[in-house]
Amino acid sequence: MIFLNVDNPSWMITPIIVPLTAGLLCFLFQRKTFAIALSAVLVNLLAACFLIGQLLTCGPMRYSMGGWQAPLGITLRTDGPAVLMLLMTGVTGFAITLYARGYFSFRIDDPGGTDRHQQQQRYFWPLWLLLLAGLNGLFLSNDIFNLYITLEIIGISAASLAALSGKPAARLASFRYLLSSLLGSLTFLLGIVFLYKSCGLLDLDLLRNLTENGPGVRAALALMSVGLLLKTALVPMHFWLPPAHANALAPVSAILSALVIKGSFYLLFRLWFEVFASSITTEALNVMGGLGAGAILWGAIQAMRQHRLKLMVAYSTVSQLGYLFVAFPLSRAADNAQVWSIVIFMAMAHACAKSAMFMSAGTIFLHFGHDRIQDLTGVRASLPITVLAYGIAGVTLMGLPPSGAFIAKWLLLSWALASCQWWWVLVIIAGSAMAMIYVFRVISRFIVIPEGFSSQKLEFHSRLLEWPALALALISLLLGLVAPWLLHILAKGSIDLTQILPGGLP
Amino acid sequence: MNWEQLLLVSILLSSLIPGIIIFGLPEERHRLRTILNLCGAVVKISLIVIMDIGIYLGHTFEIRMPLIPGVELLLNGDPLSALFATLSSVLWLLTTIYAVGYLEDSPNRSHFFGYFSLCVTVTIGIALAGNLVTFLLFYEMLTLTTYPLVIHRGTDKSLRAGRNYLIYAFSGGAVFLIAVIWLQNVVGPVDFSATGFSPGFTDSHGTVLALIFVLLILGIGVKAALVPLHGWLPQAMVAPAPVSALLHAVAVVKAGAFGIVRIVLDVYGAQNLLLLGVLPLLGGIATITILYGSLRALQQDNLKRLLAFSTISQVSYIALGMSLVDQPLAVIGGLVHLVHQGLMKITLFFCAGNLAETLGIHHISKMNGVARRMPLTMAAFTIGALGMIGIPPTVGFVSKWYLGLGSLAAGNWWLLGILAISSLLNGCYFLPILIRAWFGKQQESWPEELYVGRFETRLMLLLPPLITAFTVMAAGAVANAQISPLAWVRFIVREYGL
Amino acid sequence: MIAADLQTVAYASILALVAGTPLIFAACSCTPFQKRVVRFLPLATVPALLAPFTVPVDMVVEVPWFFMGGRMGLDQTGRIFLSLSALIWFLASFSSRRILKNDTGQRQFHVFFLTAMTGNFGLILASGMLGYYLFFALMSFAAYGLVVHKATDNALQAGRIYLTLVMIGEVALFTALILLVHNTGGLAIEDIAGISYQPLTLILLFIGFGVKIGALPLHGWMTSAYQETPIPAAAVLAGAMVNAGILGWLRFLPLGQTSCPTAAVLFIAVGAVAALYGVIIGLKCRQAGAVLGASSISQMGLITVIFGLGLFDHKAGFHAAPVLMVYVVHHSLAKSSLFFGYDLVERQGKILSHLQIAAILLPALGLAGLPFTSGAIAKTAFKDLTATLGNPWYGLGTFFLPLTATTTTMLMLHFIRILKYGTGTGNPAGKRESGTIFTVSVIATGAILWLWPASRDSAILSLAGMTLLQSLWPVTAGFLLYLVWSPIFSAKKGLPDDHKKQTLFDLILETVARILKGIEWPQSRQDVLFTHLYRIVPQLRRSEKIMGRWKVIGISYLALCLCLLFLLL
Amino acid sequence: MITTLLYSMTGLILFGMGLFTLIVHSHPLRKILAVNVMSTGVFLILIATAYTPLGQGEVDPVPHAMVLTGIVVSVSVTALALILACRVQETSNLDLLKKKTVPETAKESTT
Repeated sequence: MIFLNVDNPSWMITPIIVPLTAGLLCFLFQRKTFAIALSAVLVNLLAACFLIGQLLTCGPMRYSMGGWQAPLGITLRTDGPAVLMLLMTGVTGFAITLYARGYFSFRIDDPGGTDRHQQQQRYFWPLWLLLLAGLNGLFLSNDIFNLYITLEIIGISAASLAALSGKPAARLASFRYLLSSLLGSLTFLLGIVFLYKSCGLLDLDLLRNLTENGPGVRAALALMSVGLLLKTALVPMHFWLPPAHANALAPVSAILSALVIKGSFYLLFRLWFEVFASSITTEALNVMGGLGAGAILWGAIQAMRQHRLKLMVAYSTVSQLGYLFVAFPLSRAADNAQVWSIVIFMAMAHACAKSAMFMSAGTIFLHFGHDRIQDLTGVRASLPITVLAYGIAGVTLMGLPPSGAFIAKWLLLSWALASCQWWWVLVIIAGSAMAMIYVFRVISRFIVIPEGFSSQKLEFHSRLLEWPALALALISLLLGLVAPWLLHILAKGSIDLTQILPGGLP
Repeated sequence: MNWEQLLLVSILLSSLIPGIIIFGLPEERHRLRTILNLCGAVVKISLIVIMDIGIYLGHTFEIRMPLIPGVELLLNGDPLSALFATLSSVLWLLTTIYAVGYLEDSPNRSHFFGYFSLCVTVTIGIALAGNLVTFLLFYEMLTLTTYPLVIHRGTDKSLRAGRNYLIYAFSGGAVFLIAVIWLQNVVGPVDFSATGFSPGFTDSHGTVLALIFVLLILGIGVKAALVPLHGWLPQAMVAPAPVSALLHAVAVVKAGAFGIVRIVLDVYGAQNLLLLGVLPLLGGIATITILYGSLRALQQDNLKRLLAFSTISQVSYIALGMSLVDQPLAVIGGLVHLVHQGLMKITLFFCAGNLAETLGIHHISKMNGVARRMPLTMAAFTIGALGMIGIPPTVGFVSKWYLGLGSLAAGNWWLLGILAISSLLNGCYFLPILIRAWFGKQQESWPEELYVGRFETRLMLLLPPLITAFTVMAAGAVANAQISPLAWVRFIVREYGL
Repeated sequence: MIAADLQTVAYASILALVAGTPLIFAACSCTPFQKRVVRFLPLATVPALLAPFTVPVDMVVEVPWFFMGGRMGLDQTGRIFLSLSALIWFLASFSSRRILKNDTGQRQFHVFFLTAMTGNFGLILASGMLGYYLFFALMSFAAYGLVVHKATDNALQAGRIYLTLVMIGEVALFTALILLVHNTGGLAIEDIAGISYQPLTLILLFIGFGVKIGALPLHGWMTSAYQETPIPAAAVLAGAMVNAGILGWLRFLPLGQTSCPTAAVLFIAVGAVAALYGVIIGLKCRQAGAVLGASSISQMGLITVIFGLGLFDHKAGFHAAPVLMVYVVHHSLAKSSLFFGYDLVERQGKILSHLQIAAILLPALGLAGLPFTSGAIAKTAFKDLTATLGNPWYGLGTFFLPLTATTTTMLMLHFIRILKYGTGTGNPAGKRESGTIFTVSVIATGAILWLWPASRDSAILSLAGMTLLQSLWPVTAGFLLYLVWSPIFSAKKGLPDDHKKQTLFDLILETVARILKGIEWPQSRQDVLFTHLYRIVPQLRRSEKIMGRWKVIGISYLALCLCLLFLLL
Repeated sequence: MITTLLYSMTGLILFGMGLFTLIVHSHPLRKILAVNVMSTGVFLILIATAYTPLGQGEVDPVPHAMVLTGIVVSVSVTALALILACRVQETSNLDLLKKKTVPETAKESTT
């Protein structure tokens, strides 16, 4: 019964174990896979909520797997950012699961469909659940090598998912994705090696407590950062992202864009602002900010020129990621909790909005057989809810109030102005303006019904295709209104080290 | 939640809920849609009237909702917001009636009316906003909800107009956002209050605050169509007439002007602005806009385009009034013009819409003798136009009168000259239209006579302009009565202690 | 107490009815009952005819809710003006209901007619500045509808000139009012008494009301408008509405309370020039209405001179005011009689009988100041005034006044000549009635000044032998001079048509339009911008492709590694 | 010390060689092999950190555990990469063993 206590830290393995097990089950049984996946995702969501509750009542927790304490054992821990990321994954994942169900059954029921679709569905569930387990592991893990493992799990399953559509372009994109992901993880691993060589520690909490970071640790940080940047697809290393995301199946695109990218970014952010915060130099922050600014502008410019909807959405991901990095140089004007709040708001809003957008794009693709923007006039007449979802998600991307992205941009601008770094202001505003252009370029097509337009009557409507997207879009839009609550969770900071290690450092 | 807060929420919901339901209604159920729309509008007006009374009796209407430290949403019913909310809701009712008549038998009405309702919800939100963040929230949403209306026709021209509208509006919004954040950084969170922020900041951060003021005006000036940020407005007239009416008289341009009022009176406050010395700038921009709008209107042959330029010119009266913020008379003139311009301009747009919808007339050169075919419409148009010129007893005179007195009280003689010139120019472009319509000889048949029936046009198209035209006259004729826009504006000015 | 209240209410409602009745009639003419309403048209003036004899003088009724604080009342001046205007409107409304019987635009005409009437009565009653302005504007704009009623090109052109000037007048008046209110701080007309005027205010007031009376630079509308307006309407335009301008001056520059020598000189100079210039215009005209218009310019010039004389100081003002009133009454009655005569001629459609010519000659030469006419009384009063004021204004009475009498005689003879050879359209419908109206108006012209107590002194004075002689010779001189002018005029066939003149304001408007055309920007400038932007799209695609090459990726990867290593170490 | 350094340097050189191949050569199989070489290099360095001269204390077990895990990961990733490469070859008719560049047009299938 002790196990079932609310304050038992071992609850935190649920989000890792459940999807993992469910993934295996899906792989083994091949029947009722949706039911298994759905229940796993549901449990995952509940677990995320539970962990939030736990965090709020008992504060941050640490759990050593198998009873092995750090530095030897692998530890998990919950704190504000981690549970919020779990929540984000849980909510988005749940909606994506529902959508995927609708997506696959639509394709399978399509009279012109082939076995291929059935097969895609069969592989989708286990891979997706594996990916989910990897992501949750990444958010919870407190051991840097374990983080590498989760990164690899994510990388493998994501690359496989990206290849799932079976189109030549998708396979090629997925191959490139896999290679760059490998390059990234190997660089990360090299960094771990340097780190271990310099201080012999792998536990993040312990590493944070190092009083002095030698050159080895700093080199390790640089290498790990580059590896993670590659995985996060920050300009100029974004080359793999647009083709991989745009050519994948719609639910997969949603997963990749909304969640996978966030995983590596989350890790990078943790390393820079928690673990090695003391060794970060202002110049390095500025370089990151500069790259972020480049990403905002370049991604937006590329998004504006795209002719295909999904590619446009993919490039907008490149652009939106930039905002996360612009927070780096501004962190000097604020304390750590505030920087976290920017990143969390931005990431959550973007996750919900982007997955909603990809879902909408997928639905449109399914119904019209293409996603050429110029031929999508009057989509609203056939798919009103999808278009609404797309529009609301677009509002979030533009950073208009009351979306979560607005809160993030507000904070960014606020610090930029407070510390007189007005050039970031210009970049942020330019990015928003361009987001407006690429979002509305599409929306204006969708909602306009010219005279004499005969809308295609669609016989088959799947609610699962439309409503999850709308729900996510609404969440992203209204996220700003629950900001105080999120901030409250975030304020539950990380663990006091003396509590965990009464014996002091080894 | 006390009843005041409940009232505020239900004011917003009274158009939001019908809007959402209308989105979901199938195209054919126009009767239910109309009923929903009208019920929403009537309920909204009644609620707002209750709020007005409450405000007059000294109740506070306030809802706070903190977001992040220093940023909170605040809905607040003060006399000024009551003014704008009442105007918008009343005109919304009329515009809805008009739109129902206007769009009879045209496609995509669910969509149209859905956005229509959302648009008004947002406008009321702007009226009730109690601080800059909330204002910004609704201000940006206004762009979003009006955009589908602007491009409703779906032609290339309307798409282009929509594109420009968006570019202008969001650029303005971005500048506004920067300014708001900057202001918060300097003076901390500011709620709209009668005095503005503490004058201590003006001493310590004078230059920065002046710069922020300029940015705020630039940002909001896009919607208020101040020259040179007005480019979107004449293009946006490709939208259907009810939308133009909405843009010009109820929502967008008015929201911009209202924003200027809020910034001047509530954010900075007269005291600070005088110390900062930025008011001449606002006055200068307003003056240029007044003259430029009138001069461009002189050139137009397209009726709606002419009206658009006239709006540009007229709305700047409000800004002009605000630039003399230390003069109560000028403030009265500016504020009351907020209402008066709305009444007059909506009349004119209704009439222009009637001409286009009934006879297919879009150009002034085709209007010869049209008053014989549509006497009531043209009578309403005439009243509106005379109001624009400022002929008593229309409301236009009342605004100009107070503005003139205010500018004299401030010692700005030249502003009086500007008002005079503007009146003359207004006469130069409105009077020829009236002459044509009433006394011109009809040369050929009407371009396309679409409606033949008992009245000169559909009743639903005819009633709203008649009502507004009557109000233009009546509100002017009883300007000094207990219940009139002027009386309420005087109440506001008293509240501000000017 | 209650009785007193009741009385006040009763008086207030009479005053309200004076302006309200025409308005109600106007509203009724918009309804389908229009025909019946028109039959009772003269009834609209009845309250105005009765009010001067029922409502006590100097009573002021406050109507606070009305148009920023309404005040109305009837003072001595207002009483005279109201009776005068009511009489002329009354006669004209008889006339107009008949003449327009078969006219298609009848309804439109009556609405404008009644609205103008409302304005005219209302402004007389108004004792607040804004009220005056309100009704003044109402009257001016409604009169436009009367001017262009015929809807011919000429009428529209006349209307255009009229409207332009009215607009200018309105704006000037508006500005002047704001300046005045800024000065006085109150909205009542009594507040004006004794303030010192700024030069700008004076000029604006001169322009604002000067338009109405055709003061010199603003006279352009008069000839053509009088010609084009349907004759009954022209009669009120010339007989009643013109007086609104005079009343405006009296209200806003009250004689006896204003002393402003500069303004006085301005008024006198402008008025004197106008008195002669009007005649010069008139002698070249070929249409009866235009000649009467020119005569109005000239006569109003004289009135302007009288007003100017009164502006010198308080004492001059006290003397000038009654003279002004006498002259106004005389001119209004005479001028409207002439119009009614003209109306009769038009209806008859044939040459006048001798009796009729004699009847028309009475008011016509009355304007010139023929002995035993009202003109003689008015001019005697004028001369008396100049005598009272002493040098240098005495010259005005001895030299200038006879001169204008001479020229006016010429002008009036010109008018009768045109009438005689003119061709009326012939409209027997209202012929008899028209004759009656003409008769009544001529009798009124002849009699009223003799019976009116205020002008009794001048009337007696005008009967003195010397005065008779003095007023006779100019008329004779004028008669002789006209004998010279008449053949010259007949010989001059190529005189410009009265209407084809281009006013200064047309020129200004055209120039502005031309300048504006020059600064109009191409509509497509934004599209040009976008095409330029689209041109870089291929480059964007190429660079994105380059960034996707593995070599580039490798280089950027290494660069990033090195950069971070360098920065962090 | 020298031993550790030697192994570490070798590992780094392997990593560099792998990286070079990955970047420069476009053939899929070469790229996969290059990644394998890189991971071998990293493992080599990692193992080298565990080196303790004989008799100077216990051998650190953690790097061994990490390398073992790493190898497992590497194997599975290689398998996936190979499968993908095969599929790419299937659909784009490329001969894995012939040297031919992979077309990069896949990114934009339609314009």
